[in-house]
Amino acid sequence: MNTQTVSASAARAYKSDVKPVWCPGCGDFTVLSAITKAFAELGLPPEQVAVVSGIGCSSRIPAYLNTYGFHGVHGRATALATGLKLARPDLTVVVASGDGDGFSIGGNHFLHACRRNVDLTYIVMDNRVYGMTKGQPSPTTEPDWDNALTPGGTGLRAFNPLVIALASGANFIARGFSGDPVGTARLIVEAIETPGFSFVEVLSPCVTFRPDQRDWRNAVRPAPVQPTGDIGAAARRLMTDDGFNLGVLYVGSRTPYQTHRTAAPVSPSEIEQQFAV
Amino acid sequence: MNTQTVSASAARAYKSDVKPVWCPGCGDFTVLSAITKAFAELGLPPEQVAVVSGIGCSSRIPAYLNTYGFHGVHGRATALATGLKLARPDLTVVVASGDGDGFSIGGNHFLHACRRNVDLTYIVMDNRVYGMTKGQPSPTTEPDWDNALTPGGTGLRAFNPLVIALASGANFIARGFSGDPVGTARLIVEAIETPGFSFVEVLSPCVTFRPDQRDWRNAVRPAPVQPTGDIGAAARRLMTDDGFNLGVLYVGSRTPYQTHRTAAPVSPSEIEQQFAV
Amino acid sequence: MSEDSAEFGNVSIALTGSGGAGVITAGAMLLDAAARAGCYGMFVRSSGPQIRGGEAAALIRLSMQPVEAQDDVFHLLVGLDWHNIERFAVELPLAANSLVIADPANGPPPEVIIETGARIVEVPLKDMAKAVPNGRPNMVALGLIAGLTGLPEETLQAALAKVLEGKGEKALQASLAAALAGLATSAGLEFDRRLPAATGHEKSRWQISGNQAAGLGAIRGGVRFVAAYPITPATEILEWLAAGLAKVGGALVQAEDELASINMIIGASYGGTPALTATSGPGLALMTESIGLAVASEVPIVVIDVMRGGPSTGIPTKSEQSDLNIALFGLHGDAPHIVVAPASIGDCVFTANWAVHLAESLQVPALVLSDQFLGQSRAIIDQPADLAFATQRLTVETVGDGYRRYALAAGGVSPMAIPGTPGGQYTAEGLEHTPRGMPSSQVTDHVAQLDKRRDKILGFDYGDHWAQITEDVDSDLAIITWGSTAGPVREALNRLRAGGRTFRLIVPRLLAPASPQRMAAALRGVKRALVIEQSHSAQFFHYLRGYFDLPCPADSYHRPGPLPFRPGELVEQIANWSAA
Amino acid sequence: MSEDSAEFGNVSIALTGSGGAGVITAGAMLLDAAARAGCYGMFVRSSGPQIRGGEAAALIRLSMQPVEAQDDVFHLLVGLDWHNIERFAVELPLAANSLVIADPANGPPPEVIIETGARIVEVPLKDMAKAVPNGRPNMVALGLIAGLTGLPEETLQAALAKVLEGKGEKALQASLAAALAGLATSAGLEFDRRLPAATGHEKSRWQISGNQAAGLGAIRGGVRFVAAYPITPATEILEWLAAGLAKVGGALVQAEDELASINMIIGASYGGTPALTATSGPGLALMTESIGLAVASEVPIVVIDVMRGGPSTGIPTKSEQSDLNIALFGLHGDAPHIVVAPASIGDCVFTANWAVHLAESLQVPALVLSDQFLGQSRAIIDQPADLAFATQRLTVETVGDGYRRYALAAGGVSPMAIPGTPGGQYTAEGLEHTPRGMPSSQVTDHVAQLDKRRDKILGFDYGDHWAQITEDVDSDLAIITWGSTAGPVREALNRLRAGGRTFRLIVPRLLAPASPQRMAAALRGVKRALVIEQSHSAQFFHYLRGYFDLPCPADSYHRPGPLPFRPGELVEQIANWSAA
Ligand SMILES: Cc1ncc(C[n+]2csc(CCOP(=O)(O)OP(=O)(O)O)c2C)c(N)n1
Ligand SMILES: Cc1ncc(C[n+]2csc(CCOP(=O)(O)OP(=O)(O)O)c2C)c(N)n1
Ligand code: SF4
Ligand code: SF4
Ligand SMILES: [Mg+2]
Ligand SMILES: [Mg+2]
Repeated sequence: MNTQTVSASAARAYKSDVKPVWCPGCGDFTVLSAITKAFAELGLPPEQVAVVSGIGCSSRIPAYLNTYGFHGVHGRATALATGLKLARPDLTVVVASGDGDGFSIGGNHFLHACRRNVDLTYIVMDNRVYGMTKGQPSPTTEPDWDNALTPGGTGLRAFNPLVIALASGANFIARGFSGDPVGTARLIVEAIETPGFSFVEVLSPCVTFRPDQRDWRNAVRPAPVQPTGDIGAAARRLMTDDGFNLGVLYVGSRTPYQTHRTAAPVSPSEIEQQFAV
Repeated sequence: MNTQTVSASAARAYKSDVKPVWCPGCGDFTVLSAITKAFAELGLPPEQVAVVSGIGCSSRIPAYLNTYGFHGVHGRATALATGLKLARPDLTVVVASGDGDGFSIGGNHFLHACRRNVDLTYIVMDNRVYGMTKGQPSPTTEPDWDNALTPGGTGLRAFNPLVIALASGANFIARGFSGDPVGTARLIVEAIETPGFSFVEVLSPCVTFRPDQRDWRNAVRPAPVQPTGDIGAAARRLMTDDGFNLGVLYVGSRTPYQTHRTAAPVSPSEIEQQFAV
Repeated sequence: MSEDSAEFGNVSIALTGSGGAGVITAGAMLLDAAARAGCYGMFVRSSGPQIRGGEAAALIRLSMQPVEAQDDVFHLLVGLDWHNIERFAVELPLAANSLVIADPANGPPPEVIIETGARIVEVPLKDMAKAVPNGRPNMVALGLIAGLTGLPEETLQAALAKVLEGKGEKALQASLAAALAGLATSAGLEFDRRLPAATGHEKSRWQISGNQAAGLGAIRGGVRFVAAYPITPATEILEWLAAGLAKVGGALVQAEDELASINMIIGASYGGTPALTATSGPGLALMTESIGLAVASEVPIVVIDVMRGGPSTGIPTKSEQSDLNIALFGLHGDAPHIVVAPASIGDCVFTANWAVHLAESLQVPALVLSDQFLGQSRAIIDQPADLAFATQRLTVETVGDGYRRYALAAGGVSPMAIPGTPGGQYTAEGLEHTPRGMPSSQVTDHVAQLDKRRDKILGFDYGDHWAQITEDVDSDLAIITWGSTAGPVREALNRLRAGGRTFRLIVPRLLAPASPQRMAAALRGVKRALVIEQSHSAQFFHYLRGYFDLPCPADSYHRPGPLPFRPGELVEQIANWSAA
Repeated sequence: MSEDSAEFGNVSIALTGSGGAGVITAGAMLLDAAARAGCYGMFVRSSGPQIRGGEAAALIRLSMQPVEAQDDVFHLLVGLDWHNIERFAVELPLAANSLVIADPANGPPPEVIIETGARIVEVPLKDMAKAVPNGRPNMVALGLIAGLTGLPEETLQAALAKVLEGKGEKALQASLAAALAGLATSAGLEFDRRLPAATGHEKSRWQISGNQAAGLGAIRGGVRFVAAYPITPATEILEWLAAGLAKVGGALVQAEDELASINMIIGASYGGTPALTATSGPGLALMTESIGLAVASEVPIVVIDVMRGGPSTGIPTKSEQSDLNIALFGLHGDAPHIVVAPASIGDCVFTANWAVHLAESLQVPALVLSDQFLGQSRAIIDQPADLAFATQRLTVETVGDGYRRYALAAGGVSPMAIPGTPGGQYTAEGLEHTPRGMPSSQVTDHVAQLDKRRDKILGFDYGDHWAQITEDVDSDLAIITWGSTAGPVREALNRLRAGGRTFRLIVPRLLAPASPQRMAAALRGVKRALVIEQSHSAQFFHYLRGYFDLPCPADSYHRPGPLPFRPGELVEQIANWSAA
């Protein structure tokens, strides 16, 4: 069964009945659809899935899903999800956030989540702006984008999250586009299926504060190359990438991190013996 | 004048009269010497230099210098230094910290300092351990290093700070070794002279909790290649680097970030006019 | 609500509609027109959770007197449509004599409106707009409201011209035509809340929001470096400062997070530049560790917290006074610092300015507690006085041998060497330290520095600024309140005075350090006190009990947000309390 | 110091020396030998700022009674050398009848020692050690101390054997020979503090530090997931738990910082696993934002704060009770949570266990305030009882339609669906929310959820655990204290009782929520109360004033660290106060 053949109703079953607060036309609507399509394709029981997010328009997503969810604080979703997955390896844990949540305030957890390589799937809805706080630049914003907080633009080179993910150890790296929900669903399926930390950047236009992003549909294209497992080749590719190549860009083979739980636990009273005089 | 000819007394003038708390034999002693040598070679007036640090054995360094200093909180030195340099572009601002301070709790500021590319020099004394808290693994610690907090080792791939620096935009990247104070001083001189964010990792053994690092003196070698300005080549090189190549490894040409201060400031009462009815 | 602000020359208007209907634009124009007409006024926006496209309401109060609170009821409600109006209903109290303008194109008005008993009049706003080329219903409504409230046509024209300046003559004419259509229609409607014509006024007036006012106060105080991480409802301070600082020769930098922004301003201030950041509860929580660093290393900084509903992410768009505890007590260890709070939109200018002055004079972090209500509301106010504060940062120019940054000077404030000063080299230190700044764990150093840091802020002369003590200062019944709650309390006391009951009102601006002596003096002769605040756990009341020697029994009236205090509610509470 | 603990069977010993001299090893062996000899005791380490190679002191008190404080003076001081002894002098009070053992190889004893008037006896420790192949002076000193204090030779042998187990027979024999040389020498020295031979005891005893005890309490309470970021003086909790959890089937993960560790435990607990982290002031400050998330989303977590000197980085290796404020009030918004504090090393087991029980039962964060003194001191104690607490997390097994995670259940605790439970899917929410967990800014939801979160912790039955009320419960003079200060206070009261003065002692373990009724009941009949604490700004005293209805006038005795309270100081303070 592939994403296209999964029935729309199977996907819809993963949606909650809560109406999103998003602006009409926001890219996040189709990311939501892509996620439900992916869950349906994988046939995940909704109660076995937890979607963890931070704060931002994109981070509102858990409430719109019929899975378990955690809408935490700004920037800490990957850390919260790490604790959840380590304590409950049986669950499928997906993290969802925005470019501000994930790369600005959440940058350290992003680095260390990649490095730790816990079996999580991290979906970042990248709109190169702080949508929820009404239009400030994020790390992925173009240096010359004019706005009230940094008039004339930040003057800073945009952050390349895929390169950082690769450099810090993510095991699966892909880029999707919200205008292509079927393709994005496919990426999410592969991300979930690949063990370890999987990072999926989804270009998801903010129609309100970045109306120029409506043009993204003309800019994106399938990456002209096949996914690679060669970290050097991937580095070269990602460093020169213009940000609009879609598809799986790197798949590694690192073993996911797990905490080792003894199969033969003893009772607390046994370990107390060490204190006996 | 080069580092070797700078008189020892000129360098000593940058030392304060405070006795370091470091363990006898700690690598940080010679990093301190390298820094003073570099300042002497550059002939910096001590009152024009500020050294900002976090918390850790290595971060104690400002008090041992006769420059201005700030011993701040754990992990935030680059942010504090950024504010200082932006407000006072006339000063030479050097940041000093350890691998825990800089790459664990301070990872986000490291990322964004590289990206922001403010004209700072960041020296990290990397001993692959939390020295000050008595021997826990840091992000650069080998995965199998046994310790009380993660018995048997963390099982995590070591963090490669040079790759992250490159990927996030640092303009100068070098590696030194505390056993080579003259070479390290040379790197620091070049780092300070290169505009923008310069990152110098100095391998600095912790003789107390990592006595094995005494062997580093046998492992290090000058990098077999010349510094490059090609980011792709640098990426390839750093990704495959074993951590013991010394020297300048990358020098870019990005323009440093500065806040733009108007040359013709008006008085506050002039801008108040916007509120007048 | 027990009593209404029935007096003449005071009208409250709500304009509601779904996203894109333009109620906020129309509201801003209305306030501007009223300002030109010589009125005072206040403009509060309320909107649903959507970023755009959600329902919104413009809540405007116009008056011939300064306005610091929303009134008990809206006298006029104009519904461009009824989208999600239930969500707002509780924010839109209507009385039987309120007038509701409903557009028949939207069908019958919703039950929540009808059940208020308000008089409902149908006006075909949409049809009227359609009749004007490019006309929009919000402009029709604007004209209608202007007409009903008695704003002169030329003020309306001027307000439209200002906002539509850049949009071209055609857009302006379309809007104006629509507004005039509305204005014309108003003539046929009965409404008893028409404002009188203003008779000119001496003081010049400003139109300003509390967030802008706080930004301006900071610049007046000398702030020239700001580090910013956006957060509702503080973002406008930062955005206003970005432009403002550029003009006065300062700079703003966007930080990666609040941990960075607080450290950036510590760095800038250590370098000699007065520095500030603004945030809200979640951001303040992230900053407390480093605010403690500024306490220990004695670096002046100013942090403005524009409070919103808590705990956690809470209710970002609504006001509450529940960050008092974290502002007073959120730092680990014994970490004395300054906490001040403005008591009105206009007072944000003074208080932010004063905070910079205190921080700089005392080499200490100063926290300013504003809130969403003060910050995001826009008011017409008398132009705030520009006070020049004398003491500023004590620095050393020339340094002899052995500079001691943390010397135990009389008064506790020791001169600071700014980097660049020859011979002044020292290390600013977050560990406990000797007078020279060297780390020390000796009891003598610890006690000496703890004493120093406490004494410098206790011994400072805060003058009369520490509180506003007003209304009937001879009354033996006192009301103690703070921040944005002061506005509605003041109005309630005015009404009670009209009924012959008098109260002393004490609104401390200086919340920390606690000033029990000053408070005791302010309470001299008082028999009972009532503490009023907008928090669920009565944080202010407990703080007063714990740290002040109230010479009289004190009671508490407190409740959380999101609803603002209205004068009527407080009249009732205060009357009941004083009768008990 | 006004009165000395002159009673028989109680001796305090200090062993000092520069880094590498091995005073800490010798001190640990001495405590172990004393435990085997049937004594109680306490072992405090003190060291300079150096990580290694700096001066250190092993401070040991042995007694036939349980020990919870350092004594007023040291009866015996053995100096392996005098390196930097001035730094320690104030921690090493000596009396005229104290015995100082000085090694003539180190030259004459320093002035700070001589001026105490203590009796100084020279013993050539280094020479004696040299006389033994591979002998070391610290072992000679150990033997000497054992001899002087009357510890049987076989206990010394056993202690040495235990520590040197892995080092081979030769090392053990060398150490033993050196120790026996010291023991032999002791016979020739006069010392009047020899301990009596113990007469066997019923309860089994433990040797444990407060940090280990807290870790054990957590495991007993059911904690099976810990996220860790090291910080002095909390690291040992984490390190002990790393090994302990591995044995009981749990796991510890090292986090990149405290922001991560707090969120990791929230995630783990949301997943159904009781979870904990431990930190100190700076780390706690970083965690407050997310602790607020746990309050709002109602996820149980436990955070242990092992307090150290503040503010900022402060004095990491010394104790202080100055994080009370941040623990109580450090969260933004109105965020009710639990704060508990152990009152002794042994009580760390109970209090940590109870904290897990409260957090899980109430679905709330519980903060445990330990401190450096409790955490890093090692004591010989009676084996703590293993209490089984009944209530644990309320979960749903099967869920009908429309599961409402934040339903307004009676008592405020609503059943939690653990991920994996079919039909229980919900979103844990940090925004204000409806009972279903959907974001809401409606006043009804806000008030209902604020009430719920407050009421559940106010309504809980904390039983007698809320406080230890001991000593003379009929006295009309009360002492109120908390945490590690309780130990020295208790000893001071014992001495005062010996002098015929009696006091009621109240040591609340439950600091938040405030329990004014329980406190009032505990104070029934009390005429005056004295509040004693180790903070510069009297945080506990002000908290009691603000939140409790003390039925009697209360006074405060408070001072900051780094010096511990000694009973004599408190005897004097309490006596003066009660006489006033
Ligand atoms: C600690 C903290 N700081 C700041 C905020 C304010 N805030 C909310 S969302 C957001 C940015 C969101 O940007 P992004 O993650 O890109 O999401 P988007 O809205 O664009 O989908 C910010 C700064 C917050 N909630 N908490
Ligand atoms: C917020 C906070 N968390 C934890 C600590 C404790 N701490 C002090 S130094 C340190 C690690 C230092 O490691 P590194 O930066 O590598 O320095 P080193 O001592 O190895 O030179 C830690 C965790 C702290 N001071 N503050
Ligand atoms: S503001 Fe932008 S990101 Fe947010 S909902 Fe609207 S379109 Fe989407
Ligand atoms: S512990 Fe390690 S890093 Fe710290 S001073 Fe000693 S040798 Fe140096
Ligand atoms: Mg975004
Ligand atoms: Mg290190």
